[in-house]
Parts: sequence; C-alpha cells; structure tokens
Amino acid sequence: MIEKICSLSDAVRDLVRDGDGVVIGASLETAIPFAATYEIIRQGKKNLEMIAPISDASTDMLIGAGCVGAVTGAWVGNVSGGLGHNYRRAAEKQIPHALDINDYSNFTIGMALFAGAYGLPYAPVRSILGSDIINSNPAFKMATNPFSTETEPVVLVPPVKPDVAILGVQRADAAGNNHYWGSSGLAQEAALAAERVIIVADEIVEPDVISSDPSRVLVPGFRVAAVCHVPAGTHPAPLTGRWQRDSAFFNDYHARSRDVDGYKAWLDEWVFAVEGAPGYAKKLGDRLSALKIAGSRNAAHANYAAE
Amino acid sequence: MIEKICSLSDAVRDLVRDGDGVVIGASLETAIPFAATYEIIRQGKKNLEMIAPISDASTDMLIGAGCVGAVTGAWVGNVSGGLGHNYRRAAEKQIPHALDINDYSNFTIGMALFAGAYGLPYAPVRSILGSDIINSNPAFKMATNPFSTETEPVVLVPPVKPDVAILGVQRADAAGNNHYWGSSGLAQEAALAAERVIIVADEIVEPDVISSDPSRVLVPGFRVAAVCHVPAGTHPAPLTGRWQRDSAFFNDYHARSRDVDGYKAWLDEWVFAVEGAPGYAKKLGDRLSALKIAGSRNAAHANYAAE
Amino acid sequence: MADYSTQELMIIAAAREIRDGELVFVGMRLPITAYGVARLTHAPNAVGMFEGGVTRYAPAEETLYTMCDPANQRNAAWTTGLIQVMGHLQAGRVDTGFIGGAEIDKWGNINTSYIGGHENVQVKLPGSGGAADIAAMSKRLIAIMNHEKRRLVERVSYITSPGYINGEGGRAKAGIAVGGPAAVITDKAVLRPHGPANELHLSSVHPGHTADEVIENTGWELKTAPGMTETPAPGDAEMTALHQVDREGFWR
Amino acid sequence: MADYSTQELMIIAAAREIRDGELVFVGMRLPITAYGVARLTHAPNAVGMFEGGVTRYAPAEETLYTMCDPANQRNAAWTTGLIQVMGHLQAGRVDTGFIGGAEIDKWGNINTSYIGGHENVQVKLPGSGGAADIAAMSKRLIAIMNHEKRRLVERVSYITSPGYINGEGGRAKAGIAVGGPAAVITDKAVLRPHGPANELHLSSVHPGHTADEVIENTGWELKTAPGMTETPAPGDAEMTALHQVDREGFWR
Repeated sequence: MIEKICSLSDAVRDLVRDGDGVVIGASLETAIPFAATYEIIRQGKKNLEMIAPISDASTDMLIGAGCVGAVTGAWVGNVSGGLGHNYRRAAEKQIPHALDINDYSNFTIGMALFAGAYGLPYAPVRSILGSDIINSNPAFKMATNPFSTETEPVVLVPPVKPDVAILGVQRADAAGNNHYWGSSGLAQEAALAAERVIIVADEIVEPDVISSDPSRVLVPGFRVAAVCHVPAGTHPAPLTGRWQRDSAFFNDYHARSRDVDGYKAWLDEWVFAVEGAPGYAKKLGDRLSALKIAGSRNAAHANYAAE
Repeated sequence: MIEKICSLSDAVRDLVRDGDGVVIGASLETAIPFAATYEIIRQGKKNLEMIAPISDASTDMLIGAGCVGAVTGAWVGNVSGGLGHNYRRAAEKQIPHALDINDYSNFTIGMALFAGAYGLPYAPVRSILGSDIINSNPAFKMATNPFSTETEPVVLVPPVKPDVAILGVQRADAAGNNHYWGSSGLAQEAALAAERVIIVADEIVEPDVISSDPSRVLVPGFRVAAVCHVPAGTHPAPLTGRWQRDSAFFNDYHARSRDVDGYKAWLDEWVFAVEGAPGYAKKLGDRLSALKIAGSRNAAHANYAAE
Repeated sequence: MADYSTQELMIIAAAREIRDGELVFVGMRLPITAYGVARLTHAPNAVGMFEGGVTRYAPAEETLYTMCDPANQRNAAWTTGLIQVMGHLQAGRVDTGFIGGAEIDKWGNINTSYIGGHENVQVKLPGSGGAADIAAMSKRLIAIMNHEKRRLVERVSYITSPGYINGEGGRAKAGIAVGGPAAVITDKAVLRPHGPANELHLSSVHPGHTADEVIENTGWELKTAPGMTETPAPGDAEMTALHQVDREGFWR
Repeated sequence: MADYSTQELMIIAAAREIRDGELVFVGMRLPITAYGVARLTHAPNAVGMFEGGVTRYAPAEETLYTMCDPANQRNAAWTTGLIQVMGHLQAGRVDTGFIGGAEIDKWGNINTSYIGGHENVQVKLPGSGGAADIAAMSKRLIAIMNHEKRRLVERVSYITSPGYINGEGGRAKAGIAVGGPAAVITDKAVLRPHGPANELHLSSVHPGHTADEVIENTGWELKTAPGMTETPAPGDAEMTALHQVDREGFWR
C-alpha cells in the first residue's frame, strides 16, 4: 500500500499549480472542502479555472482573493445569502481583475465531467436548447440527432477534464480509499475526470473499514494522489451525518463581502490570521462543537461475507 | 405508501407482455433473478427481445424454450460452461425458431441503456471501432468528432429502452424501495431506462431499513411496479453476501442442453415439474442450504443522523 | 377565513400546482414548503427531486437552508448523483419543476445570469445552476417571483431558462419538445400563458390586490386572461398542512 | 528447475506481461491467476478491474468461477457499475487488457462471435462480452489461446475484437488511437507483432516444443521474430507465488 497522507498545505503546494483547472467539492452545497479553499488563498495560487456546478461561496471567496482566472460552471454565489459580491465585482468592474466566464447549466457541466471521466468524445444533450448559454459559451456545438426522422437539434457538450479535484469525504484510509454517503452531485465524475485527486477526510480509518464496504467507495485509492486529515474540513458546508451547515457563517461572509474592504477584513480574520486548518478549528471553538452531529442513525447492516 | 408486493407469477403475467424488450439481471454474472427466467418460460411468453450485457445462462434457457424473438446484447452462453447450446441451435439451425441478433459489446449496450435511462438522444463512443459489430448491427451510426481538429471517427449508439427490467436485490420494502450491494453492472441503468421494473427480493424488510441508507438504493420505489419476495430467487446465480453461485448447476445445464431432448428433459425437471419458486427451492433442498452464505462480514457503520 | 401572510398564500398557490403522483423538481425556499403542503393535502404520492442528488417522499423534518443539508439526506428515498436525478428531467419523467428568477419576460423567459446581457454586464447574477435544465426539460414549469416592474420586463436581456422564447412555436423552433411555464406565482398575482402565443396573462389576483395594481407593477402591457378571478384564499386544511410543514413559522 | 504444467507456464508468461503500478483489465480463468502471480512478484502495485464493476488490489482469496462471485466482491477496492470501470478503458487509463478467443488471425484480430461470418453462420459463439471494448481501448492487449491450426487462421471470418485489422496503419485507419495486441500466449509459444505491419511473429517457443511444431500448428505462414528464443521456464519465486494463488492446484 502506498501511503498518501500529507498535510493539506503540502497537498495544495505540490498538486495545485497556477493556471490549473480545479474542482473543490462538486457535490453542490455539501462536502465542499473549504479548508482547501482557504489554503489555496493562503498560498496565493493564481489564474485558476474553477470548475463546478455549484460550490456555494467557495468560488466567490477565491475570486475575491485574486486566485481565479476563469469560471467554468453553472453558478457562483452564496446559497443562503444570495449574490456573490466578489463574483459581481470581478464580472462588472474587473475587481480584483477580469474573469473569463464559461457558462454552463448544472446538467451540462455534469455531462462534460462525465465525458471527461469516462472518455466520451463529447456528450449530446437535450438541455440548454433555447437558452442563451449556447450563445455566450462557444464551447458548445449544435448538431442534429441522426437517429431522428424529424430535424431534432441537440447540443454537443465537450469533455471537461480538471487538473485537480479536491473532495470532502467522511472517511479515508492512508492509501486514499474512501467512503462517502449522502448525495454526491458530480463528485465522482469530477474526481474520475481529474488528473490528480486530493481527498480531505473528516476521519482517517484503517484500510479494513473501507474495504468492508466497497460499494460505498466514492473514488478508489489508486486514483487518489493525496489524503489530508482535516476534521470538519468542509466547514461551513455540511457533511452528511457529521457536520451541520453553518448558515450564520455564510450570512456573515455575505454581509461583510459586500464591499472590498469588508471582504479583505473577513479574509484577514478567517484565512490569513489563522494557522491553517487546525488554527481555523481552534478559532471556531464552541461554535464548531455546536455544529457537530451528535446523534446516531446508523445505516442498516450489509453483509459481504463470502462463505 | 403504495403496496407493490405480489407473487412473481402475477408480476410476470401482468407486466411481461409478448414482444416486450426484457432485461433479466444486467449485473452480468451476479443477481440474475433466474426465478423470473423460469416463470417466463412456464407462462410461455413469446417473441421477447432479451437485452443484456451478459446474463449467464438465462438467455440461453429462454431461447431454447421458444420465448425469444431477438437478442440485443453482448454475450449469450454459459459463463462457467462455455457455449450456449440453445443459442447455437437457434442461430445455426433455427431451432426452435429463427432469432434476430443485434450485436453489441458490453460497453456499447451499457451506453445504450445509459442513454435510455437519462434521456440522451444517443451516446458517442470510441469503442467497437475496427470491429465487425459496427457492420453486423445496423443500429450504430458512424460520425466524426466535431471537437477534434483531425478526422476522428466515433460510433453513435442509440438509446435502448426496455419495456421491463427484472432485477435481483438483497432486500426491498413493500413499496419497492430496495438495497443492493456488490458490483451492479448495468442494473441501475437498465431499470431507469425501463418502462416497468420488477424487483425480485431475497428479503422483504420494513421501510425504515431501506430509508436508513438512501445511498445504497439501487432503484427508488417510485420507479418500481412490483416487488416479489423470492428467497434465493437468483439461484443458480450468486447474490453478494447472501448466496454462492451454484456452478455445478450451470455445468449440469450445459451438459444436458447439448441436445434438444436433453434440454427438454432439463426444462421439465427444473421448470415445468416444480410449482413456481417455492417448489424450486424445495427441490433444491439441502443443496440450497449449502449455498447459503452463513458468515458475517458487515459493512462499517455509516451515520445519517442530522442532529 | 384563516389568517395568512402573502408568502403563505404564494406557498399554497404553488402547492396547488402539484398533482398527485407527480415527480416534482423541488428547488429550495418557497417551493420545498409548497411540496410539503401538497404531500399533506391533495398529493400524498408526489415525489420530490433535488438536483444535488436527493429524492424524497416525505419532506425533511427540519428547516433546510440548502437542499444538501443533513436533514434532507436522512430518510431520503434515494441519495445519488446529479446525473441520476437530472437525467430524469432529460428523460421526460419530471412533471413539474420550480424555479425562481431575477427577471422574467412576457414569454416566460427567465434571466438569472446577466442583467444587461453577457456582452454588456450590468449586474452579474449567480447563473443557471439547474434552472436552465429544469426550464427546458420539465413538462410544466412554475416560476416564483417578486412582482416588481423591473423584474417583470418586456424582454429579458439574457435567457438563462427558456420560457416560450418568442411566443408561438418558440420552443418547438428551438428544438424543445415539451413543457414551458404553466404559472408564474408572484406576491400579487398568478400569471399564466394564454392563447397560441403563450403570452403571460393575468390569471388571478391575490386577495387584497387589484388587477390595476398588478398591471401597473408589470413591465409589459399585461393582459387579463378570460375568466380572470381572485386567487382563492388558503383553506383550513391547507393552512393546517402549512403549519405542520413550517413548524418554526419562517413564512408567517 | 521447478516442475510445472503447460497452463502454469502460460499463467507465468501472462504474469510477466503485467508491469508494476499498472491498471489491468483482468478477465476470468487464466488471466486472473496471472494477475495474482504478478502482484506477488514484480507488480505489487498493480490494480485489477473486472467489467461487471469490481476493482481489486489483492486478488480474491477463494477460487472464482465468475468475476462477480461473492469472494470477488468481499474486500474489493471498489464495487460499482460497468460504465465506471469500462469508462476507465475508454478514458485511456487501462494499461493491459486480457482476452481469450476462439479464432485469431495473423493481424491479431479475434473472433468470438460467428465462425463463418454473420451472413453465413457456421458456429455461433457467445459474442463479444467486453472483449471488443478491451481490444479497442487497452493500451496493450494480451490474448490467451489454444494453439490449433483451426484457431490461428490467416483471416478471421468476423472481427469481434480488433487487433491490427489489415496490418500497417490498420488501427489508425479505423480511428483507434492506441493499443493493439502485444502478445498472444498459447500452450506452445508466445507470438508478438513485428515490423511496421504488426504481423504476429513467433517470439518464443515453450520448453518441450519446437519452432517447426509451432509453425505446423499455425494456420498462416508463421514467421519467426529476430532473436526468437525459448520461453523462460518459471522461476522458483514465480512458482511459489503461483502456488500461493492457485491454492487448490486447479492449474497443476
């Protein structure tokens, strides 16, 4: 077994490169490893292409910090707050700098990552017909369904292959094998399409915990480059069965990021002034404890015995 | 909750119609509900189009019994035995009658069912290039990848939408919600592409067992038309954690089906002379007990609590 | 008559759009509450889907801030991926889809991407999310909006989510086989497409508002539908169900 | 020197084709044992995939009759669907694929569908299964065959699984970017493609057989490769590994 455990700062330093196409999360509002968002900001990565269907406020934070050159996805904002102020400033006023926006819908970025993961030359879809997304993003091509006797337009979606996918999971072993439960959005497609995968695990377990249930594996370890143990590393996003969403945190970010100075102060407080993920957890203190899911509603047993 | 429990004979009578496109299993060598294969033969269904990547000896049995008009799939035989004698007789000598064979590979029938399940107009693939499958099955169309600067041929696979998919699972509730673990082949795609789904459950459980682990659901109950409780209903195919494969049974079938008379005697013994699934289990007797997996290797717990 | 807030009326009007046994693309905020009310009243067999990969029968027991919150995962009918649930849309299996919007026009086209258009961005909105998919591929689309003149406009500057596009035959010309907005529920009224052009017409006015006021607050020359009426006030059974779903009185 | 059966020699020859760290499409019977031997000797970090949806590191502990047997599910690295594992093939991530066959020709094309061709069926074989996919999309294909004149033919009557098709540039002309047979392991010899046309040549003869005998039993005019040699007999470490994998002596 090849050991892949390292600190998140090492993983980001070694595996996220300026200009990379990066996925953080891809399960929409859950399991977004914000710890990686913060670390990327701390290390001052530049010109990243952020790929996601919806990644709650993560993309907005990165845009404001000047890390992002392009957005390839369906949505950038703050799910409970509303608009993304940094996204607005970048798109409307080039603050902190201009941004390439490659418009997708959730389903079309999904099929793009599916095609990337499984080697399809492209994916033909029936969605975004009639939408200006077809016009504002030149990546799509129009075609006619050759299997239809009538003229039936279809949209061809080219594959998207991220350089790096960073995913939050409930548990992983030292070789990167991992378990995930709850809705997964596009996390598996994003990981399997990516060249490098970083797993941010709430818990590190022995290999036999993961191998006890191979149908719960999100990404097999042989596709994983690094495993980082960051308890509550998805905060303020939730993680099924582990952590509640910290909606107040999102709302506070939304209010303070309304202007540049407020955003910078927020960034100083929550990213630059804390020492990595452990410092962040320490700063959260009791607030984090309150978000911890204490109850126990275990999945029914599943037997894998073979004799 | 709409109750969907009924006997397998009722489900086959009401939901499998002559001429239907039918999937039995679709997980390749595991979880094939042979109880449904036998019941379809008993009820003398005709002109079925059998759709599958590989369904071990199930399709061969149905062909010999005269139930099959067409095979749409990648493989018909007997996995541990070798060739399918009934398939050979039908294809080579039109015994018991002629057969339409629509050739696929496992991956292309997989993408056809994927397209059927999720409404894609078709699926472009890089496989079966250079294979005569493209020539012997006119369903495929050739195209050029419009995203490539070089001339790059791709194969377009049209959707396949079965009328009925019959799947074996470890457990289900009365509304058809079900759990499945172990490799699933194309079972989920086949079910979601199908108009009607019949679940053959090794065990019927209370609804809260299934809802305790929604990530283990193979097909949600709202897509299921009928649930049939047939313990060991996959025999002689295995079922992960529940039943071993009865390889001797497959080998015996292979030996006896070498000629028509031998096949008919086998059919009389194992299908017509037994009274449905309970009679079959009774006839197996101790042999079935020996195949039962007695050990316990439970999956690690997974918490879904939300507070 | 029951006492109710404007938002409660909107929720109940939305709930009435869901029919029993339907597969519903639920969305967050107001529609998820509407789904809960529908399940408890006239649509006990409706099924709800959330684009993150959740499918539910009964709605979650706690207040949700996002569709992926732990409470929406627990006791779900199915937790899976985005393609599995949005694939149901593309396969034509979703009966009713709900979306919101910042800007809608008289053909029911919705903009959640660029006010001013993408070449001349005045306000950058978050983008489609799943809205473009839900609008193109649901059999029946229900939009929820605040009724302001700047939001209900003659022509949106960017179509994120297609309605009837240019009116008669607009969807067919774009290659969309089905669907289109069936109702736009605002804080003042319900608009519905009418006539072969499918232009949105005033279908019912909420109690306490007048047709003139609604027309005044609409950015195009809003016509009234034949048989225009008052939006029926919530009934007792509907309010009881709503209070069961909205335990904390968030919408009161 | 160790005592070994022909099939044991074939297994060990197959094991030698697997390199450390590779992703291997394993298949059943002989290759799965070869995979086990490779993992225990020179390729401890190889990963094995099975088209039913199983991915494993260490091979299963019990004898398997099919790739989906309970023993292959237990302690797997990943149990999932067919598209997830075969998608790795199409994405170009599979290094080595194994298939068997009823008929192979001098360009390495394999027929497992129709002896006599599909218009004039003499023998109906089971069909492709995953073989066509593995042959088209693995970076390197290893075929396992019995060495009989009727099986190693000038030209297969139906190409289920493409080799080099018509020789030089055959795969490129068909639009296949990569791959092709790297070795054909029979019970008498190892054949490998040679020269720009990639025609299969005799590369090594198993101990106890002669080149003449191999040529005699081949249905085309089999040429010998430069540096043709004897297949190295199994070494002690290889035999120890094989006995560990093949506990019941199935291949002895």
